[in-house]
Amino acid sequence: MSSALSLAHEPVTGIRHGKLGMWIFLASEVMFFSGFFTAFIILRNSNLAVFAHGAAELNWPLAAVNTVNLIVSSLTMAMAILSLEHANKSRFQLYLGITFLCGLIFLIIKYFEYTAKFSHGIYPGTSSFFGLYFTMTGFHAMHVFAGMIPIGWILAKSFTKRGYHDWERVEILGLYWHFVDLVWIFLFPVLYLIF
Amino acid sequence: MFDFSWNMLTYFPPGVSTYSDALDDLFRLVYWISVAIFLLVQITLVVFIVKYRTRPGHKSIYHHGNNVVEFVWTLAPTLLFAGLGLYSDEMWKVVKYSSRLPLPDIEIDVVGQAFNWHARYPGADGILGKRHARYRTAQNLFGIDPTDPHGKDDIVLTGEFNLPVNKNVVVHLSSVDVLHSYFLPNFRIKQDAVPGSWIDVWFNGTKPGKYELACAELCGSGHYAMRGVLNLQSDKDFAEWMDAKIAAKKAVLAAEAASTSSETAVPSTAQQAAASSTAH
Amino acid sequence: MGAGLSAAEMQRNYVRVFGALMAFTLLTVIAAKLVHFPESWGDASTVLHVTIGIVIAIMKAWMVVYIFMHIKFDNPYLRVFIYVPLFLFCVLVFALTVLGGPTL
Amino acid sequence: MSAASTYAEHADTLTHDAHSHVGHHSVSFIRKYIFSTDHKTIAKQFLTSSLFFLLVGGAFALFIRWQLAYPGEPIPIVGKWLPETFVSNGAVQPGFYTQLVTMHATIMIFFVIIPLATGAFANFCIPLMIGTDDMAMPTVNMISFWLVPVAGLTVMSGFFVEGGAAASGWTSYPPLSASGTGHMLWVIGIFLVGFSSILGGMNYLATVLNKRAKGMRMFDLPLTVWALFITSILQVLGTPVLASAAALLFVDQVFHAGIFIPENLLTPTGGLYPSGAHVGAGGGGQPVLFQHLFWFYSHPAVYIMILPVMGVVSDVLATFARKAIFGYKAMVFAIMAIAFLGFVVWGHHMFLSGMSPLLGTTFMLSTIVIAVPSSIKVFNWLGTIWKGNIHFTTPSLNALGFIATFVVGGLSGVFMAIGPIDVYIHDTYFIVAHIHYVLFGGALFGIFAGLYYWYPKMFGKMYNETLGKFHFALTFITFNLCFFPMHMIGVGGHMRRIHDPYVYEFLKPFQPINQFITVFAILMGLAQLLLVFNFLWSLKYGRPAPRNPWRANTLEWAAPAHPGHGNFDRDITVYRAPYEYASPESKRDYLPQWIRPPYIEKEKTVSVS
Ligand code: HEA
Ligand code: HEA
Ligand code: CUA
Ligand SMILES: [Cu+2]
Repeated sequence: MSSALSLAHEPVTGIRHGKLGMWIFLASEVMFFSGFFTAFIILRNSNLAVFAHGAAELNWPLAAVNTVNLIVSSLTMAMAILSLEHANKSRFQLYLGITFLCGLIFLIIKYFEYTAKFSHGIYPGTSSFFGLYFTMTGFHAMHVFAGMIPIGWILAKSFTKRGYHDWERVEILGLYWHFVDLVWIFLFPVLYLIF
Repeated sequence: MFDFSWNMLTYFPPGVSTYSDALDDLFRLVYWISVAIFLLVQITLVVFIVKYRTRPGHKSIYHHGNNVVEFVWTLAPTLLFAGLGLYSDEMWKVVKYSSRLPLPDIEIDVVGQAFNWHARYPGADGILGKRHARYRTAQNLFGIDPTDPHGKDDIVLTGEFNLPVNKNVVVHLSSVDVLHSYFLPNFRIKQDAVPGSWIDVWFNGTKPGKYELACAELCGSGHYAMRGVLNLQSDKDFAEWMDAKIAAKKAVLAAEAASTSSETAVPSTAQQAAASSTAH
Repeated sequence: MGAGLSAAEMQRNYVRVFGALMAFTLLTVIAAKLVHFPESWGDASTVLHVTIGIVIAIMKAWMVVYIFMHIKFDNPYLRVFIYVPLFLFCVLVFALTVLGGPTL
Repeated sequence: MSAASTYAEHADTLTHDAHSHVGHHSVSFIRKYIFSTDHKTIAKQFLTSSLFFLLVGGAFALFIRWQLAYPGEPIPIVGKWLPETFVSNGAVQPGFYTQLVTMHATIMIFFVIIPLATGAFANFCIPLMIGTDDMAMPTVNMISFWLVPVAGLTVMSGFFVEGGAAASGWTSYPPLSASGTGHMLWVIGIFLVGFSSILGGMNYLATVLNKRAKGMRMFDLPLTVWALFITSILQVLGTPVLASAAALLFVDQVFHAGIFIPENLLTPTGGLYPSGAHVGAGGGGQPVLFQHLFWFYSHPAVYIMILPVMGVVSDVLATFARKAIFGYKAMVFAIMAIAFLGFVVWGHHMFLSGMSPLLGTTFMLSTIVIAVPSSIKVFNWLGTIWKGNIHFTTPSLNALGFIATFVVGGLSGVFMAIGPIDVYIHDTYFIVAHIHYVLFGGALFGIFAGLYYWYPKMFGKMYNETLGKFHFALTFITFNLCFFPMHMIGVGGHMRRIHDPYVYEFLKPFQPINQFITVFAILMGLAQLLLVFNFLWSLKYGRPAPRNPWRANTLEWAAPAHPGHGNFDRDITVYRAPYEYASPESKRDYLPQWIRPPYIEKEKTVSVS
């Protein structure tokens, strides 16, 4: 703004700052969940019985529904970006709306899953399995929630008079959202299925 | 005012285990290599500082480096360090690899508890009873299996332990609460005591005497005072001491059996600890 | 975007991936819950279950990353951000399980 | 007057300051000084908060030293003001001692060195040195700063809760750290400061990749920027692992989940940890796992602390030796090698943790290999001053001091890298000596160098050269006398983190040495007052700085003496590598990156003092 520099040559890599930043952030997120998965692998190997027992308590059909749910939201997110890129406003709103809704359903299902556990007297302190289960799914759910905030905001904005047109920004948000789906793709078999 | 020397090597406490000399030698080797490198670098630094200091008429040269030199001073330390690493790995194996564990002449269990060291000797039958964490209570620190007859006569001591000289001692090390570290400076041995696992430590003391046992891993506010004493004795003294302990244990067991027909079969370690400990 | 693919082509890609993801989800559930290996296989059957679950998850993840997240069409340098952390994760797990064994 | 001040006076004439403050907008005070998104303001915020924490951490260090030299005697001056939960009759209590050690290191590492190296310098230098107006994501940058004081206060608030602050060392190993409010606060604080670090690293990476000035290739970057770039990779990939370890530890603290706590543990009061009841049947948690996750971050973290400083030192040396960096590419590759290897050596902190001895062998060899790129750097620095024309200014003295002390710290690192030696040396004062030689002698001297070097550009004023030199000389001498003897008592077996060493017979003879150390620790602390004074005094009374006081080549000196928002008052294009000192192309002994070729001698040559 106040600079005398001409910054027309930016971004040097040809990748928008935000997108590059998001990819870097996702690399960091991979490491964050890596820490949890490492802990999971190690503790599972030394406590097989506890883990098998814990996994048996989990409600895998509910998780399967949630898996489908997130996959749908990933599809609609990708479609939303495509629609906005091609200036198809109503389809964009439809797809993004579905994405938001899926996120919401995911959290609601998670809520029921958690409360069901609590009502059975199962808490993070119940065993190392549940400690990890609640931490991993909890952080994942927080990520879902965090993603829904900008999604909701953009959605709301798109209904205003000025609308929302920055599809590249939505693409960045989409990267994040797909990543959240990706984490769940691993959480689902690892926590619920493979024992 | 006090004995002070800039030569680190003079500070070692006297070494009294079979590998303390080898370790000191290794240290010495690395020390002299380091001193050489240190002098090389510092002298060069000072010479350059003096020689190339700014002064009227002095100019720097236009120079960007030299790949040959670069290659040489990459390769030289690589060789030196790799050699050093491979060379010292042997010593590491001797100290740590379980495959290199010598045949034990005597085996004991040691656990750390904030802020004391406890040791368990095999007792009259010469066999340590089975143990498992699930049996552990404040009275049964080692988690001695109450159903194992070998465990009945095991002797538990706190703070001060006796061991025979010139014997391969294997210590099975663990902890009942937080991390501790079993440190015998004179033996040049140190090993963390990790709750939840049993780690083997071995040494062979060569000189009778009383040696201090320290805790080297922060374990709480009393960490600094988690001191023990290792009393390295001749075979004869050790045997006498052991016999006395066994006899005392027998008496305790007999008294227990007589006074109670109750169900407390678990040996009460706390009682014995109180009976036999002489530590601070 | 999309390496010169038209919107329609891109959309077709997405839908295909979506279908594959659904199919794999079904597959992974079937493999875990309905397929039972003979008793006699013992531990090997657990290992097999784990392997199947993980392999399917990796394939799903690959599709999400390559198609949904456009890694396939985007600047190839972006792949670094996937593979480098993945490599480090492998280092960590390899060190702790293979070299470390039960005592880590 | 000293040679260097003359040096600065003659300086820059290539570009005259027309108007140093570019585009002063009327922004509100809050936007300008508090929630500013300008990278320079954020850098100064990082600097201020770190220097404040440095004072606090330093004060803690002096309490520690007092206790070790004169155990049981009341701390002078402050002792009687401290509450009885911390001191008895004014003397440090054992519990308080462990809190002091923990908070000293936590503050110094997470709230001083890392924020200085990767907060203050990265923020200040990266945009200026790559010739751009600001960071790629200024708002993220602002958040990244504000997390630091919040985290710092969270950690420090432990002193005011039941049971006191975190007290299990900065490494915070469970099970000791798995209970107590102080430890929970510590974990939360570390999580926050880690998040800050990730956001920062992300920003620096994007900025360096995307916002370089026209014509600037990666290999035209000054080494400071290279180092910060690679450091950012470490931050982005390492810190999240610490965050996950912290999160899991938190779950253990709050719920006793048994992730790091094995089954059936006794609590200090003799009861059982609650987790024991649940896990009973199956083994329970792994304390060593925490150590792996912790060091997977914290070893790279030591390079997070040293690499930026190595970059700064390279720049300072080249500038003041008036000579190009010897082996610029080798330097860059060495930084990369250190960063890469830094990720595969974490286990050298755990030789005695009970991990598999095979893993020990692996880590021992990889650790020794990591000394090689560091050697390359040391040799290249020597090569840089070789046949140079070294000007002795405060920055260059600090940089030279850095080399001298870093070598000592690095060599003591090699001792510990050798497993069998570490068996004896681990957790003794030998380690403490190593820590301070690399962190104070290394990182902090380098940071001092950078601080003096960029002070003119940061504040538009020259610092006082004489005071600066005094500060360096006093610090250098007291530093060595304070920390070198720690090697000796370390070899003597003196354990670290002990409240009263003289409980042990074999440590009693070391009391005089401990007193010697303490005396110089206090003097070293006092010497830092010169820095504080110089810093504050020069802000007000310093000579206005010229645009390029050191006649340096890198882009930040193309900016006005005290750059405003937007940094540059002209368009920047880069024409050459950053270290064209004494180039035959120019009649002067320097040739900045931004000067368009063919270089035309516009002005009369300046005599070099
Ligand atoms: C900035 C911080 C920093 C840096 C740069 C380093 C650098 C190194 N460190 Fe250090 N280290 C710490 C900070 C740092 N460390 C801290 C804080 C701890 C303690 C943590 C705790 O427990 O609280 C620690 C602990 C620590 C340990 C664990 C000790 C223990 O707890 O038992 C080990 C073990 O291997 C180690 C090794 C090394 C090595 C090999 C290097 C190498 O990178 C050093 C390389 C440098 C050189 C080797 C010198 C220069 C080279 C030459 C002069 C050329 C030589 C020439 C020829 C051979 C020809 N460090
Ligand atoms: C960067 C890191 C750093 C720095 C600078 C220091 C500085 C000092 N440290 Fe520290 N130290 C550590 C990192 C650091 N330390 C670490 C990581 C540990 C391990 C902890 C553990 O075991 O967990 C440790 C442990 C440690 C111990 C071991 C404790 C024990 O194990 O029992 C001791 C003991 O002597 C000690 C002493 C000192 C002293 C005397 C200083 C002195 O140099 C301090 C002198 C400085 C001052 C007194 C402050 C002056 C500053 C100013 C005046 C500010 C300037 C302000 C402006 C310009 C505005 N330190
Ligand atoms: Cu036990 Cu320290
Ligand atoms: Cu390290």
